[in-house]
Amino acid sequence: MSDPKIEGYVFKPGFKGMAQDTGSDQTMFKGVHWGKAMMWIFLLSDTFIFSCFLISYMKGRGSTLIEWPNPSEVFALDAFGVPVPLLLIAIMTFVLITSSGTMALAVKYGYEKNRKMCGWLVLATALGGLTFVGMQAFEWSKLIHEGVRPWENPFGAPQFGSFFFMITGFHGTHVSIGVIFLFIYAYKVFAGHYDEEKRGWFTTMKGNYVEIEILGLYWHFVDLVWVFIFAFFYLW
Amino acid sequence: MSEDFNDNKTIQAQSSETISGGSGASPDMDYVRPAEVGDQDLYHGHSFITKWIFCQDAKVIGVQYFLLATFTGIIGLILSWLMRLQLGFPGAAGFMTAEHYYQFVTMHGMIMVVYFLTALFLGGFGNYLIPLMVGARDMVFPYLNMVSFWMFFIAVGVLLASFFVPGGPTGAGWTLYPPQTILEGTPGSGMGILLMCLSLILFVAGFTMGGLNYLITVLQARTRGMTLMRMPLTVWGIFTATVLAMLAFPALLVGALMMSLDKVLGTSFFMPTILKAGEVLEYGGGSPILFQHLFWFFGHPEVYIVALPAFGIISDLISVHSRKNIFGYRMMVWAIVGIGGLSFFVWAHHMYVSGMNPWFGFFFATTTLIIAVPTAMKVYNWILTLWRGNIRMNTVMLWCLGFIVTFVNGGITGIFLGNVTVDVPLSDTYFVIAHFHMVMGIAPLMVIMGAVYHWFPLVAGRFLDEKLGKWHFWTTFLGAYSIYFPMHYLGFIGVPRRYFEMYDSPYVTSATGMNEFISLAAFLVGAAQFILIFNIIKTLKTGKPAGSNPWKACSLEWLTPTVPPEHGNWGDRLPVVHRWAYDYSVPGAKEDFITQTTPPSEVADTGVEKT
Amino acid sequence: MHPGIIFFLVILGSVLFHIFTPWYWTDVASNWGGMDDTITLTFWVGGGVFVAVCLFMVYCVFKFSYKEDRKAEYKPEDKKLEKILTWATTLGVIALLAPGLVIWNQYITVPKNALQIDVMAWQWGWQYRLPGKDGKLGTTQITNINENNPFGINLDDPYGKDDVMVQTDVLNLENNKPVKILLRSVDVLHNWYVPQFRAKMDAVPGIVTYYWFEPNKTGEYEVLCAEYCGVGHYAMRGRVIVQDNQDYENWMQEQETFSDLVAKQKALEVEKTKLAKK
Amino acid sequence: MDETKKKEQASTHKIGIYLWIWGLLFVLSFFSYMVDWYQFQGLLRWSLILIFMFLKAGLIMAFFMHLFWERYALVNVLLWPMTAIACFIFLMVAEFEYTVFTRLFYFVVGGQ
Repeated sequence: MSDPKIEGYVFKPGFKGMAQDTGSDQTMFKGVHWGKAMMWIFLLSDTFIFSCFLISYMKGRGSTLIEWPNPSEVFALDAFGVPVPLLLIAIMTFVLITSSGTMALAVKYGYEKNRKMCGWLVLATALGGLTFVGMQAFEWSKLIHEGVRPWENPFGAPQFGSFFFMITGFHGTHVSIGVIFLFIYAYKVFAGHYDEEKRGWFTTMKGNYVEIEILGLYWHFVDLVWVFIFAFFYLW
Repeated sequence: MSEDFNDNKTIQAQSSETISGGSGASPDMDYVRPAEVGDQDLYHGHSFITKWIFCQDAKVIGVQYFLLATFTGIIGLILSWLMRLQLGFPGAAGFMTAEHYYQFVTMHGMIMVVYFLTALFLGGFGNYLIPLMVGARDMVFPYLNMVSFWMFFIAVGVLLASFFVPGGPTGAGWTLYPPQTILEGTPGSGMGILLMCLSLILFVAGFTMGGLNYLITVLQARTRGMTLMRMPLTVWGIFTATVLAMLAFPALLVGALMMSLDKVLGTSFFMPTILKAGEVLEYGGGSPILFQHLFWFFGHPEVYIVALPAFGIISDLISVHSRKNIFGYRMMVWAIVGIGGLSFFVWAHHMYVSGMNPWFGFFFATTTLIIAVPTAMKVYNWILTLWRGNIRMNTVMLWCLGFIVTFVNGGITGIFLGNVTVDVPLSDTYFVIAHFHMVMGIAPLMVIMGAVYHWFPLVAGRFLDEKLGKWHFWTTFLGAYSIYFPMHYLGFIGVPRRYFEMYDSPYVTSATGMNEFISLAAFLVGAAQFILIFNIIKTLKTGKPAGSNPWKACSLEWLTPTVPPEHGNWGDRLPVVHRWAYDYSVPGAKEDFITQTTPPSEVADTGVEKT
Repeated sequence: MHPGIIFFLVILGSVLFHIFTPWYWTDVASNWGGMDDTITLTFWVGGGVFVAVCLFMVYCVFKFSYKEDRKAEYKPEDKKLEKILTWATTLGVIALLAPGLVIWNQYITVPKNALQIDVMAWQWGWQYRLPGKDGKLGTTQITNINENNPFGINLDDPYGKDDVMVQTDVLNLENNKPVKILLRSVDVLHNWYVPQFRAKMDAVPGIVTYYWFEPNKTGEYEVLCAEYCGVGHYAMRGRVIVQDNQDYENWMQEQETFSDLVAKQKALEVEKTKLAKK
Repeated sequence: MDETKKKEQASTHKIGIYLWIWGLLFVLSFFSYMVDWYQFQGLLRWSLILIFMFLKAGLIMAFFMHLFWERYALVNVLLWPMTAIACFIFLMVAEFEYTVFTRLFYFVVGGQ
């Protein structure tokens, strides 16, 4: 967010500010909550995990001599008797971006200490996530029904199924974990834990609406990964 | 954004409030900004279980990590004895089959690199020293820190469980190269490899929790006045190594996961078409080289995950015991950071003869030799720290000197192997074994031992016995050197590694005697480590009490109100830091060290150059 | 005894060991003598640094041992000295790297006249295939491999018909004639390594890897597997015989080609059906 | 109390910017979907996919994850490690091209 106010510290803008922040005592990320800094570093690490998955996928797809199935056809869905390419994926993308938007607003209202709005928006995000997971389950069962397995598929290179189930599975796990936490945090917001600075279950830290931003970072990251999966897996 | 900026009216804090003690010669001189973050609330354990087992105190967690890693390390040591027994005296151990031999090789390698060295440096020393050295009360997320240790505990449990499953532990070599890792013909290709992958995944998950703690503590929870450039190099080393771990372990995680899927579900990530015993297996189209890339994208940073904390710790030990500031502190910091950054661009120098795209050789040889420059600078700075110092020849210093000799030796052979052409005849031979044991086995071990002798008075409040310590050092150093120095020459003859029976061409038969000698030395060195255990047990009760700051060091960990430091480290008030951690032998000062918390006004009339 | 003396003896011992060691590399028997030269160069530079650094350390240990009344020098930084050391190291590194890269370039650039040899590895053994009169090897597929087609040659590939098949673990090579070793594996990683030739490369299932060398000493050499390949790794051997032109030609004459084998199998088949009919 | 409240409100952003970004993300997703709908091929397809992908990723990171408003110290720490990923991607492209070359050359096409 915008520069915090710190007693005895004059902020400089841009790269000069970066040098000054880095060279200063106590904190390097001025005004950034510990939990938020942790989430950022964790996401950086997670980025490397997903990058390794996608790089492996690129290497695997690039070096097979058997033709790769055309995702546009494999993931097509019949709407009123007409096959529409990637229909389900498009709706899933829509749902995930919608939930990302509600999350962003939840963070904003959280910082404004608007308990009701924040709570409802977190809940809406959770429901969006749940819808996404449900649709993914539908997509998996449809493909399995069509004979796609991690080790083989009727459309072409066997690695197609392997990478599909592994990458979307890993992403889906992230979404599911996110949904669980969204429900928990929605409860915590409604229960007023952040207004009365109640300590968490496993921590001695006081409750603060910054936790909604931390959760938001995770949720946006899940969306971010989906952007890359959408581009590389479904559009390539 | 710019509007917010203009709002930033700074308020000069009242100096009387911020001076910590001090003679008050010139208050402005001692001004340190007030705390940005409120004091940390800690959960204090009440029962035995919350105080010593499921404990949230980083110091206890550090000791727990240390003990469990040492336990695992002793298992690794015993495995190495069994290997050397087979190599030096084939057939001496009746139960030793080729299967067992390869299982021992694999488990020895994996245990020593991941479960011993990584856990010990980052989990052990990191947990104990980071909060103390940066002046924090504890790690920033103590609960997560506790979970991190117990994940490590489970990971070790799973790893050791693989000794008792049908087929035994995996015998695929610690690099776990597919396809052989999961095919018949390699020992432990069933449950063994699955448990290994599971254990690694658990280790990575647990380590991530710990690593986030170390990073955020260093970045966001330093005490007042503690800038990054005033941190002891130990913290720099552990910090940078943790950054590497956070970014490198993902590749291992992904590799382990994909390999498990290949094994369990029959996917073909790493498995091409394979003909085995006259039958074509149901695999096809995968790429074994991909695993090697993933593994070494983790594996090379892993080398520095072990080396960088060692670099940091040794710098501090040499400085304290030479009574002289570390030479070229800035250069040392930038070298650590530079080595860390570069380590992500050199991974395929482990793969020069792996059949990867041959053009990669140019790229990776160049990046690898570039990394030699900052490493060499560190070596120069260590010996230049000794130069014109006032060197205490105690056990700690001996370990430091031993480190310099073994590290320079192993570093130089690293230049052989990093230079692509020289690597071709030497790779996969005993030269490689000798090189990496010297540089990331023995050299870090010297640092660990030096660090134990150095910080034991802080942890336990008593000195370790010097006489036993010297025996321990000389047997370890001379023994280990005589294991690995001659071993390079086996590599020159062309003896390949991972041979159950030594290659017995006419060229090597002459080396039988040397082989036996190496094995004997290995038994001796292993046994010598028990001197330390004896020493610790003996001195815990009867050792000379150390008191506060026994080595007359400058850095914060020695300046706690109680020795050993209690939970929360600092009593009522956090320390305030005014200088770097290396103001030794400042001209004009009363003593030959000025602690980090000494305000400038107290030493205004000395020749302090840098604060 | 002062510890410095022991450290000094360790350094001295290392140097003496290197000079008088009875264990050193075998005589090179290929064109890769350049690799030995780079190793020697690295030894001189690296060894020099090792000895210099360690001796300086020993000197410091003697000269600056703890004395109550002495105070160490206080000098946080010496920018000039650090700069000199950095540049000197950089120069040394460049001196080591440059020849290495030049020889690597030779290593991956195969001469046009090199004889291609298909080295096929399995757990745990080797077999070899040489091009026939057309000078070209046929393409292969692992799935084609059976007892009638031990190399899995694609039957519709015209180049494969006259390929010479050496189904033992002994390979003969012509002296002073470059060969390009094409490595493939049917199961796991292997590495076809002859210490005297210096060169090596992994055989990777699913792809074909290569390296080249030119044998320049006649004689018999042992082939080792240099990449861990399962429990039989340590016993996976082969032999190479380097011969003069005439001997090599004679050996070549005796070898069976793929079409010979196919013809033989066919004849056998005909015989069998005849017998069955009777 | 009043002042602290004011301060907190100053640190959040107007709702308009979130709605704008939200809308843009929908539009960009629609565009990238259209890339497939109209079956663009070759370089055009690739450049469109990548452009839309990076725009979407950039918008999410910059505004939803507030990176645009964070100080450079944090932004730099997060972005520099991506060079290692970039290097890995670049080299793996070279690697799979080499793999597929040897497979085609020695197992399918032949004529060496």
